[in-house]
Amino acid sequence: MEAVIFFLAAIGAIGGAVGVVALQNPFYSVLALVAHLFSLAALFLLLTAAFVAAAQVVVYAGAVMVLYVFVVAYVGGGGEPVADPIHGQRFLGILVASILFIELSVAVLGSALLALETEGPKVPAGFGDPAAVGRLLLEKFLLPFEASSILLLIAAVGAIVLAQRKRESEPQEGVSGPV
Amino acid sequence: MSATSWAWLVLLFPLVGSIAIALSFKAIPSKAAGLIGTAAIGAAFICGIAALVCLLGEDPEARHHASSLWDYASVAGLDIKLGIYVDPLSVFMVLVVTGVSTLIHLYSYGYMQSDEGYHRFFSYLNFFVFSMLLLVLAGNFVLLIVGWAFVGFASYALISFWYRRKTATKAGMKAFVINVVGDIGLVLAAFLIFREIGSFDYGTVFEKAPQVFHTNEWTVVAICLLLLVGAFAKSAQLPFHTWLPDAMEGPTPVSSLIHAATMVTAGVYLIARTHTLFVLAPTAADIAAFVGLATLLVAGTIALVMTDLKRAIAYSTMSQIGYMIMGVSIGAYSAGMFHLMTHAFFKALLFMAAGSIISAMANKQNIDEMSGFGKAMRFTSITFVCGALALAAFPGTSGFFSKDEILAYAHARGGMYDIFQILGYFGALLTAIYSFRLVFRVLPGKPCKEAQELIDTGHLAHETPRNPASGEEEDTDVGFPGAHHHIAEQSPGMKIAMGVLAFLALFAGLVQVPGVDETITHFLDPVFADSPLAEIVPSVGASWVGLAIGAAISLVGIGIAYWLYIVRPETPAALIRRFGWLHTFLYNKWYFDELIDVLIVRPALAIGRFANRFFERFVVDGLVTGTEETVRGASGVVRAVQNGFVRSYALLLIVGFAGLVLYFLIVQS
Amino acid sequence: MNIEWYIVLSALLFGIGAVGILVRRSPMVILLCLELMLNAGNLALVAFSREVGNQQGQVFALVVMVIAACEVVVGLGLIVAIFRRKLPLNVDDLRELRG
Amino acid sequence: MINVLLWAPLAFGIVGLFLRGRAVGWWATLGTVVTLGVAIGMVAGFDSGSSGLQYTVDTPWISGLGVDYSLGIDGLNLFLILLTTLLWVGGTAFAAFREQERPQLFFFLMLLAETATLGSFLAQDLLLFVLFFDFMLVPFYFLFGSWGTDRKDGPTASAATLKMMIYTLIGSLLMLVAAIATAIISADGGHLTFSIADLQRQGLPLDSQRWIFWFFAAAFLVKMPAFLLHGWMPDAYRAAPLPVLAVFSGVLAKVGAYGFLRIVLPLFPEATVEFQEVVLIIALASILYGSVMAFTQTNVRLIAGYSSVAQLGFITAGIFALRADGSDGAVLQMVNHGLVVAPVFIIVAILFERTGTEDIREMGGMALRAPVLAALFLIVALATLAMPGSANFIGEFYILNGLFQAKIVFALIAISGVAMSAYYALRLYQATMHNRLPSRPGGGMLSREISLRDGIVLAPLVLCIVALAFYPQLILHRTAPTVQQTVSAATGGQAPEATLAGGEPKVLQFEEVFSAQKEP
Amino acid sequence: MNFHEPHIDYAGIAPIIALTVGLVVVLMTSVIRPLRRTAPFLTILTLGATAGLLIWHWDESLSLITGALQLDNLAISISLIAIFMAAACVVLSIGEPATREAGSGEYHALLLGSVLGMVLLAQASNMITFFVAIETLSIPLYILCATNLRREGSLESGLKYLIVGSLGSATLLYGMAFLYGGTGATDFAGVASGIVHKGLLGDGLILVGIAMAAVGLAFKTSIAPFHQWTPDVYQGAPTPITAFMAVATKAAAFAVFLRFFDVALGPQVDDWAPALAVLAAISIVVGNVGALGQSSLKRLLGYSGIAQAGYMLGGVVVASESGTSSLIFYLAAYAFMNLAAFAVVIARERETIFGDDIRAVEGLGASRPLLAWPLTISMLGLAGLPATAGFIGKLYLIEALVEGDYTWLAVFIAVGTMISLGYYLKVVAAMWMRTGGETVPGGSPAIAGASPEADPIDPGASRRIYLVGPALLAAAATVFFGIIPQPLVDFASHAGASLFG
Repeated sequence: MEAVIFFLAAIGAIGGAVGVVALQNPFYSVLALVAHLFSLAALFLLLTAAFVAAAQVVVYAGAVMVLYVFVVAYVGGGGEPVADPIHGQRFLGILVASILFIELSVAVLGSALLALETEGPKVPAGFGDPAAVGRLLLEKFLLPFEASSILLLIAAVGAIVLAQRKRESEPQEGVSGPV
Repeated sequence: MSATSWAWLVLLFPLVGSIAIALSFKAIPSKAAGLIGTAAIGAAFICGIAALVCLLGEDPEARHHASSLWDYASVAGLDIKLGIYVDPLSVFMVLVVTGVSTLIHLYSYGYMQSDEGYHRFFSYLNFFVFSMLLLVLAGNFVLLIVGWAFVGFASYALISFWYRRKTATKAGMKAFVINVVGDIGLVLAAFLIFREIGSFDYGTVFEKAPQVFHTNEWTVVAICLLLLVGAFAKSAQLPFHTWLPDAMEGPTPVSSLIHAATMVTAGVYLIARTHTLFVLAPTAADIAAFVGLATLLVAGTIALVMTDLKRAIAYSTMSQIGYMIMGVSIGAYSAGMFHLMTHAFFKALLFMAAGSIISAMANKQNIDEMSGFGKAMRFTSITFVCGALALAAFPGTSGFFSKDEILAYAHARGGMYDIFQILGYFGALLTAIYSFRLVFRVLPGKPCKEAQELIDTGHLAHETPRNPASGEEEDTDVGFPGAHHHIAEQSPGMKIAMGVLAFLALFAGLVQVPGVDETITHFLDPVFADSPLAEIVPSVGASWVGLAIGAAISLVGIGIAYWLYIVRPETPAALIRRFGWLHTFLYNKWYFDELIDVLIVRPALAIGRFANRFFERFVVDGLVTGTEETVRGASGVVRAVQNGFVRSYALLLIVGFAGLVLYFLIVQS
Repeated sequence: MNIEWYIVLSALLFGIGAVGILVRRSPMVILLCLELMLNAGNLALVAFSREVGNQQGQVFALVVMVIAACEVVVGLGLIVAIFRRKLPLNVDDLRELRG
Repeated sequence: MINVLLWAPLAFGIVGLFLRGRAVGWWATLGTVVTLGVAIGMVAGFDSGSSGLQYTVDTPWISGLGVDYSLGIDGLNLFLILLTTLLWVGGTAFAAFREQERPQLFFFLMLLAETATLGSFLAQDLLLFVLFFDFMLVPFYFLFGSWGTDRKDGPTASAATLKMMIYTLIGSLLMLVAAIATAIISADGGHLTFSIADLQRQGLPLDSQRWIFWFFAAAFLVKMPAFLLHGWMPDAYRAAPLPVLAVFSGVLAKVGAYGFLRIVLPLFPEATVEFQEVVLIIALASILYGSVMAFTQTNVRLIAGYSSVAQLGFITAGIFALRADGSDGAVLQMVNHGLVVAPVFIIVAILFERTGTEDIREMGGMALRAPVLAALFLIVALATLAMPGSANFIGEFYILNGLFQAKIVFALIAISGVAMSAYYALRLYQATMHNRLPSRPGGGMLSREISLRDGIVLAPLVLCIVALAFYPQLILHRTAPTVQQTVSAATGGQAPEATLAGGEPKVLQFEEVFSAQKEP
Repeated sequence: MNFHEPHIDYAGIAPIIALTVGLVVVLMTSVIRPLRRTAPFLTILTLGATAGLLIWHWDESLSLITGALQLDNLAISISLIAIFMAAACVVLSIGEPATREAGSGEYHALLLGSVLGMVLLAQASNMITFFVAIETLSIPLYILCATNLRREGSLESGLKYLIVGSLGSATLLYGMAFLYGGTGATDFAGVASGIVHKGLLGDGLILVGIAMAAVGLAFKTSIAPFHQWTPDVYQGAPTPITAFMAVATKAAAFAVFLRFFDVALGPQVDDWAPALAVLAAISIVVGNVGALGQSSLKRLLGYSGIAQAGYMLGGVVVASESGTSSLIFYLAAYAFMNLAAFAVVIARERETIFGDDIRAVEGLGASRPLLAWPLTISMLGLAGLPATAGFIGKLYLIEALVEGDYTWLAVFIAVGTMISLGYYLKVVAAMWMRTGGETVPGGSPAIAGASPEADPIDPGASRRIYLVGPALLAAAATVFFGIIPQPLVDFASHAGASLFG
């Protein structure tokens, strides 16, 4: 049963990922990513990481992706020419990436870490549920937690700085985009 | 005062004179400079005599003294002191040098009168005398080398005295470089001596040498050969002689002092001085003797055909020195030195006379254009004849005794040394012929234009002087005596000098007449006492036989000359036509210059050109530019990769990433 | 399911993301691909946290999500700014700086 | 005292930055004179008997890195310091007599350079030496580059100078690494020190000596410059302003040779012995090549430049004869060469002012109107060709003797350089002073007599040459003890010449001449 | 199970708090009109306070907030360097168009944010903190690079930095994931013990993790072949930001480099040290060679930065106390030398039409000695010539390398330095050995950095005290520490001791 779900989710994830990369129109890419994220959430659940899965759905598939859609809508998602201006980039890119993948797999499969061949140890109930993770966040990882909140603030400021309308740099023509 | 302190004074005077004249340059009138110069040398001569007296006062065995002022440069086991060595030999040389120099200074006092470079001339001349005295008085090999090189420089300076003459500067350079080669020979000899004996000091060396070396051991032979290089270079022996004829570019007094009387005989002195070593290296000694022989013959033949008055005399000088070298090498030490002395007299004289004539010729030196000076310049011609007689070993003259004594000794030594006697006599024949060739070409006959002018108007040709070698006009404002050049035999100083020398040329031989008196032999004996060869003495009878033969030969020679140039003046031309090839061969001086040019000069220049054109550009700079190019190329690559495409940056990043991972995976297994 | 599978899967996703960055030219899509890679990381983290049996990995994953969000925000901001400057939205055309 | 010697020039230079006009030059000259005074004082007070360091200063500088500020004078550097200070007076005065653009900067750099050079001679701490050695280049870089002459047919001054910088720093930087390696390896985990004396005591394993030796050798050989490494020289020499070039080639080249004596022989003795032949071959190549080039050049600067290559070849050969006499000669010759080459360049400057050319084919006949100049030049030229009777001769005599006793064959080859030197030196003199001036279209050669002010600069130098010619012992016997010590440090105690000079003379067999070069 | 409040040493995190508060306050100024102009002062104030608080903790060694941070001399010294550069950046930003574009408040807030990231990173002793910190450091820089919105180059650099940077972070993250998976711990000490006790020494998982972590950090320190963003970003970003970035980012990244590799990955040193050594060598070559043909000064400094990073990496490679100290020393020296250089570049690019092109400094020696001297000194220093801190730095590094048996790398440094003369001296020559190019505005617009969206010319820039002052001071410091390095050496050796002592 678990295996079935895993494979379904895995296929979903891979498919989503490939979609992101392959689809011409950025708008569709975004949608593909959403699909990808959902299947990841499923995998997280399999790994008894309920809270992470939830966050994944809410934060990503919710907030972030919406933002994406807006921007794509704003700037308009024209496709890109098929021919790659950089000679051999596409071929090399795929080649190197696959080599990388093989290397990583080798590293993982060849590892002496026995636990990897298991489904992992028995974990207490409530492993990875909001309460547990939340406590961890507020006890051991208080500082990263706070820091990341500040980071969010900074990012927000940055977005404003970059995207704010200034008189002199006001573009004349209006918005253009699909939807 | 002891002999050594006198010797120091001998050195001091010329040096002071030279420096004084140099510094007082333009400050004092030229006459004063001349006087100072002459006086300085005169003083040196007197001190020399004083030293002689001191020496004679001692018993013959003790007649050698060393004295040194300060450590010149002696550390790390090298003993180089500023020291002199006084013994009969050096004193003998001192007397010859200072004596002749005094006269020549006197001569130059008049001769150079109208020359712009008067101060310079006397400063140089004094410096030369100082150097020559340093050479003969030096107490160790290093100081010897110093003196040796100094005279070399002095001769350079005086050869290119008229430095606006390209020919003169070239000749000077040639002389200097060849002499430096000689110096190098001496330096190497000194090193080898030091290696074997551990000292540069004459005393130590000559004392230890017999124990250190066994006869003809290669080291001592090598030492002697190296010394010979020095000696030959200085004394213009084959194959280092080519500089001497060119040296005639210098003012005539210079030719007469340096290139006839004193410096060129340094080689003879050197061999005599180091006879201890040569005795241990008979091979080297014989080589020296043969070179001397060869030189005297070759030079003699060339002198037969030279048309340039001074050069002709120069070649005769070479051949006379050949006699001396031969003499001292085979062991006729005192005879060699004796000939050295007499030669100094008559050759100096010949040059003075020649100079006088040449100045009368407005600097033309070609004997083909000369004739009839017998009438025009009586005094000069007389002295000229005296010199020629002595040179031709006319019976009774000084040259007669000295030359024949050498040959007699060769005979007395016997064996293969008879060759030296026989060929020596042949050389004597040549000598007689060429010396009187000059006499008969220049003095008698109907006066040439200049001579005629002299007879008629009583003063000299007023043409603008030209360089006899290149024919270009002398620029007279540099110091070359200009048209207003009235000196030929008119200044008393010159007359005195020539007179005295003429007298000596004729009668100096009488101090050493075999069987009658042998002053010089006796005086020098203590020096050569240690040499087994000194034991060999030709019997009085043998000597007289030799003298007889010599007399005959010289008369025959003179006769031939007379027949050729007076009786049948057309024959020489006929002979030249008949033996054209021989004449050209001799006229081109056996092609020695050309030989050296091909063997040494051209290769050196070729190497230089190669180094410049190819090596420096392609190898040395190539090294630089090569690296430079590589780096630049690499820089180009780096900047090409930096192509502005963010995606290719990412690619490189991931490539590097993959590479790193790969490395670690390899490390793991 | 063995943890290995998850990790290998995440490696694959990581690779795909990399390919995306290398071959796509629209800055927006490239941002998406970055998201892919970060998520691959997340997957690995969560899988490992399961494997070692502590939840630090999950916390890490959460933090990563926040950071990913920040990057997206900033990235999109940049895209907007570029769009405002009327510059082409194609990373290949942004190469004034090179050499 | 020694601190004053080292820093006085810099102090004067800094003050000079705030002066105006010609005053700067005079002030700078004053500075160099003061320094010279101090140096003379030290020579006077020098105890010629001892071989050890005198006037030493030694305080920790960077304790963390084991670097000390330690200076000292012994036989090796005593006269080099005197030479440095002397030549700087000459160069600075000569420059001060002329209008310089941006004089403050020029003279500041001049004096900075003097401090740096003195530093590298005085330093008794390996790292301090390296520091000064590298630093020397900086002021000269600016002097050559900013006040140099751009050539129409060649690289600009700054390009030529850049080449020089990079080229000479190749060695210097490797030397830095080598120096540090020396200290660390010989400290071997213990207390880290760069003090040359201590390092000598601690010693170094042979295998590390090997590469370290070459790193140092590279630095020194480039600086000299030696054959094949002289690529920077022609351009730099043609670019450099002459008064600066006078001190540069007069002193800096010596630092390289000095480095061999001060550092290489004591610290890497085994390696030195092992590589003796190799270095000797390089030295010979320098002698021959330098001489050949010198007598084929027509540019006056290059004649002097290449002759220096040859001269430093002699000096190197003398050092690597590894005999006391050879090294004595080398030290003496360093001073001599400095004394002759600087005047040569000053004379070149004077000639250039009169003829507007540096090509001997376009000069000549100068002696006619300028006899004094000619006389001075003659003396210099004769000294250059190591005329017997000059101190240079004694220098070369000692060098060659050392080489002859150690390695006959090398000596025989080396000595041919002497003959060539006679030719090129005399050629230089004749071509400028003698003959007639070739009629140039440009014409305009005024053969003026040397002006009094230049005479004031030139005469003292020439006087020193003459004085030394009469009494080279002055230098030799102050140098000898230290040299003896240094050399025996390398050759492991036994001093070869001792057996020769005193004891039973040994008889050399014929074969030994050729086997001689093989014995260590 | 109930909630245990973690123990928080407020004194220990006081510097961080100060920074954070300062950040917020500065941000406020941009909304409250009357405070508009106060942002720079407040920023300086904040930085000063933070620095003070840090110095207050000098020679302590505190583990803060359940091991998230480790406040020791290493962290403090690095943070101080970063703060110093930030302060300098604030001063140099006076009159910088970017501040107007972005709004002074935001600009400085972002700057502070980046500094916060650096301070955290310098102390980070836990992978999560590490990751958060490194992002806190980077993200503001992405923005700041792009703040000169008018100029295409600025935006381009921002985007490039963002893309490649995020790629780097992703890699780093993935590496951390592996390490966590292997050891089951996120704090450095845990990782180390995990590697040892789980018998994972030399295990593929760990090693690949290390590899990826190395990539991430190498990217931040711009080590070749992960360097390519550097020249572009340096050139495109507003110059004050470049100045800040060039030193501070390196400093922070190297701090964590040291901590992470020497503490967490210490057990594996024999595996990673050679790899890093090779990377160092590569970047020495690439950096120096790449800088040779550059005419843009900022680009040139970018490449030189790559090379310098290569030198510094040597200090990490040897993984020894002296290595760490030498690295700190070098960073400090590097801060001075770079500051001097950039200050001059800024002055000239505001004064002339040549922007940061080398023509902007031609003839400076004659016309603007007060600018020429600092730039000269800094160039000589970067080239490592004696009597500058740069020489001592190299000396220190080489000593560490030779001690650690990496002599060959030392030789590489020597060779690299030699090549570097080729471009450093080119700048010097341009200043002293050429006659000045015309400095008045109105030249051809084709010239680099003078495109239509060129920044306004400020003819008086080279007399502005806030540009000349820093330049002179930095140059003075460079020389001072070149002649009297002892204080700086002590500073550095304390830092080194804190990591290994």
